[in-house]
Amino acid sequence: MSFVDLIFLICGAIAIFSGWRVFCTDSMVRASFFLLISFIAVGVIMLLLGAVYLGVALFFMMAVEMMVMALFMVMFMMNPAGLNPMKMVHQDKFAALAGVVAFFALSAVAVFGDFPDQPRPSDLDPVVTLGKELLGDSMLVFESAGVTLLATMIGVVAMSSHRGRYGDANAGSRPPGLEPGGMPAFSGDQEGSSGGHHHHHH
Amino acid sequence: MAMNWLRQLAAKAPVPVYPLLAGNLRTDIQTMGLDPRIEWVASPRHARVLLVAGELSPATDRAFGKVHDQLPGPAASIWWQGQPLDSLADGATILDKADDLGRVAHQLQVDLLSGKHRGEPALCPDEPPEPWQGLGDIGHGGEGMMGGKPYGRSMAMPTDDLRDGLQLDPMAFSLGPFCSFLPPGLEANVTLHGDVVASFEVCSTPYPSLLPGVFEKALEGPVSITELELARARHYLHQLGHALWINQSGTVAHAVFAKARSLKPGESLNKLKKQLIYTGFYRSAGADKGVLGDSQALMTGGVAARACGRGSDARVDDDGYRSLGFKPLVMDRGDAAARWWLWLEEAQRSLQLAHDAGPGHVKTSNTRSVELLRGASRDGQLPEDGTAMLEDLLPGLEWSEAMAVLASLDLSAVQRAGAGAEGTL
Amino acid sequence: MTASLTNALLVMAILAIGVYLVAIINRAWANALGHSGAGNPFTAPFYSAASLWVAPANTTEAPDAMAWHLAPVLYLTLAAMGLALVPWSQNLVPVDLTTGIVLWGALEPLATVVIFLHGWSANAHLSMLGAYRYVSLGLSYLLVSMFVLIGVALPAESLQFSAVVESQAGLWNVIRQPLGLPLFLLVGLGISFWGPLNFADSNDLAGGTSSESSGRARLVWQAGRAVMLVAFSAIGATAFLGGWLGPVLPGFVWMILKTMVVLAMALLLGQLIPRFSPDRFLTIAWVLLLPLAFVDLVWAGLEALP
Amino acid sequence: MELTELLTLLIIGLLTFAVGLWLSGRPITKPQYRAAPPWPQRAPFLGGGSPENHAWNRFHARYYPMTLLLIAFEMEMMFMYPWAVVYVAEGMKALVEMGMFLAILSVGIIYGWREGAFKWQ
Repeated sequence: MSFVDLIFLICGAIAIFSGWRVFCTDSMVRASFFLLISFIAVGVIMLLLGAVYLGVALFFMMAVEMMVMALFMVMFMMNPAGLNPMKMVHQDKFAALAGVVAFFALSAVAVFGDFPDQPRPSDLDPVVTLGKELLGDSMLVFESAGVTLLATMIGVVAMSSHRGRYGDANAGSRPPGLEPGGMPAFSGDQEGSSGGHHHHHH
Repeated sequence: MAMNWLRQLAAKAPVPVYPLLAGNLRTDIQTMGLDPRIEWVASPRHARVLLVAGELSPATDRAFGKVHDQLPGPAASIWWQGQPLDSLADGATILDKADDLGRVAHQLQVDLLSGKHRGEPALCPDEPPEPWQGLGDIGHGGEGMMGGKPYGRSMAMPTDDLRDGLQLDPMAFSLGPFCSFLPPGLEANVTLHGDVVASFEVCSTPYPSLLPGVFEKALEGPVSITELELARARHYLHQLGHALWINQSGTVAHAVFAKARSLKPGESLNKLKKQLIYTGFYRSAGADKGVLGDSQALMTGGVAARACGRGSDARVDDDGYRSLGFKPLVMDRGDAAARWWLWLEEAQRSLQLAHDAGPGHVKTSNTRSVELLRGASRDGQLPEDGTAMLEDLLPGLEWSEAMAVLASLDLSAVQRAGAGAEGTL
Repeated sequence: MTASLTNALLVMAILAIGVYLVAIINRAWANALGHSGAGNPFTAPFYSAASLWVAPANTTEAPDAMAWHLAPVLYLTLAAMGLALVPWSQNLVPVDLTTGIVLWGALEPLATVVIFLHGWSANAHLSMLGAYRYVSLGLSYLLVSMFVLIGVALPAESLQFSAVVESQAGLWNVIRQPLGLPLFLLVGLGISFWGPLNFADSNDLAGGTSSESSGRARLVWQAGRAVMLVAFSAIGATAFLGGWLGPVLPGFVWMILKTMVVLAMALLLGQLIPRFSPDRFLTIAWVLLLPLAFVDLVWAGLEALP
Repeated sequence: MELTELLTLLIIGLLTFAVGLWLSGRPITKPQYRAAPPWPQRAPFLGGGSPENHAWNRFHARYYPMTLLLIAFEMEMMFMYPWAVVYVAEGMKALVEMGMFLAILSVGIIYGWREGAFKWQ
């Protein structure tokens, strides 16, 4: 067994173990960061595969994303640190079944799939190739990704920002009616501060 | 007792001391911190020695016990200007002269490190904050996900938010009276939504500030304007230094305290002035916050009022000052930065007045109306405590802005040194 | 394998020296600015470190034990990995990764995660406030840092730090892309939460994320901050001041000198400039610094066009 | 080649981690641990005050719209790095393309700014 194999096995074990811990820990913050560890281990495996750019990019993408996920977990979840015991999984039997099926399906692909086996040409620089691709055939895809991201940004701001074009969210903002033009779904107190935002997540 | 080499090295470090102020002694503490053998720390966790400055009152015993026990042991206390608690009186280290602090603290550090001093006993009982109400072995919660007292503390329940139409879990705690970032003695119940202050309820007012001797005399009869103004300049520089420290400019603050220790009449503060402008101090955290309303400005008086454009300065009623061509300094912005700015301007002008008055030549003439360090005395009436306005001023501010605004206001009552006996002490 | 070990040991040595250097320069600046208590810059760091070493440890009522213990260690580790990317001379590059710039970009958000964990895991109010406040900063300077570093990658046609140095043989990036270094300096103060960007461990929170820790855990935390600042300075010197390039003196001497210049600048700014308000900095970072970083990138791009 | 560099990085990481663990000493953070400091020492520091509840609660991070914007923006960095490498080779075309891409995203930033997404909510 070569050194690379050893690292691969260790990282694979870390990825699976921390992925499993995500569902066992009570704390939302811990769960997010266990997921981060899992992704980092996968990133290292990508490095071993020679995908240096993708592996490293996975680190920074996932670090930011898991940080934000942890923030939102703490913002929305009651008992975010798991001070009171709770069950982190729903429909666990179905999920376990789906997991097993997915595992075997992917394993089947891995075992029976017909993979090309020619080695990477030694002078190929994946980052350069990727860059050329972005400026070549995939330019349209690339630019439309920009438009998609813009739509995401606008949607995010429109939904989450407190101060909008029509003034503060709490000044006159009401939940929408159940039917167009109908009464607000929740007729709360006069300040319009809705009390209906209990988050029954677990 | 023998120490290993690491402890010998550690003994040479400046002693990390947490200053616990049981009186309005921040100015003295700041001067004492110039001693290179000690170093003030912001949290008792970082301290080896506790300096208890002032006379503890029975009302704060519990709070004192909490802070005292939070020093990782073995730790010891030094008592200055006050009697040790009975339970700690045995072998207590008492400081007679402020200048001795470095030596005494250093000796204490050596004793603690060598094991000669075993540390002080804890004052609070060694038990969890609240009885564990739990089901599991380690005190896991009560019923449901939110109830109970997991690990000995209750969990927050949602309340309406200050700004959003959301319901949020408030973060509620009481602060003080021994916080290094609050005025000494101020105790408050604070509720935060996120890091924004949702409510700030003052539970006990800061310790009254005692008039320096020369102001005491100015209320009795004519005193030298030079002396009076030097004391004033010193005071404002110390206030400014504290604001700098809160805003993470500890080194500059230290230099300001060092300057304040040896002020000379006519000295120029231009270098400091320029430095603060160019480094953006007047645009730092909270600088544009804490604008006082009219009644708040009048209540606070002094610099805070003049920073809002309320040009009352009792010195215009004094012939001595009038002969020096005195005119009050007024600004109209009224925010924290305006008060910081005016502190420095006042200090500069006081130094100028001290110079113009010459040593002992020009004296004050009016004893009925004297401009004190905060506000004015009118017919023997001294400024009263104004911390109640914080309840209106701080909510809605982000934490660091709120702390900066607090550091721009001097709201404690003013007391004459002799009046301490019938005061709160 | 042997080469790897030698390089690793070299980085460890630089790490140790770096911590000492930060302490020396910081104290020297404090002395210069009129701080009477800073002590002898050369001996005082040892005393302070020993004092922290022998100080007893602390814990809180119900901490996230593992995260609290590991956060300072992980921060130090991230800082060391950043330091490893620095090319000290043409032949002395501990880790000459073809995607070094991307890895540095990954270390920044990972550091944010670790700093957040450090403040969060104590389950104490003031330290947690510091942690949340820091995240607003950590996520704001990230883009600025990435844009600025991509700017230096343009003329180099590579994401490798050694290639970035070689691309500056004609003219240093500090002149070609004048906006880069000032923007990057702010990033450095942010990532080690120093001075004006010390949102995590500030005085108005009684020490913020470290307000509950003492002793050796705090020593590691402070050392991590120092190493992070050194790593940042060395990367700054590499990316903008031409790294090992320079006449007469050997390459690594130039590199050390340039690193010290950036480090000294960062430390001076740290002592002089008061802390921003987090609210204000958020706006500044996105509305002022990010567009400036765009300008820097376009500038770099136009300049690099053949 | 690359794997050697990564190995060095791994060694450096592990070595620093080990040194850091040794420096930071024995963990005493577990409540069950016998040498844990007494309870009063472990209470959260509030200058003599006391908390009403655990610090670990739902926490309203006031800058949350910014984090969402960042995630959207950060996706774009994935494209920037490969672009930077081929920039000089591709010349003007690369500049125009990335300029267009950035311009599109800048609209998002400007919109966010206008709606106050970069303020404490």
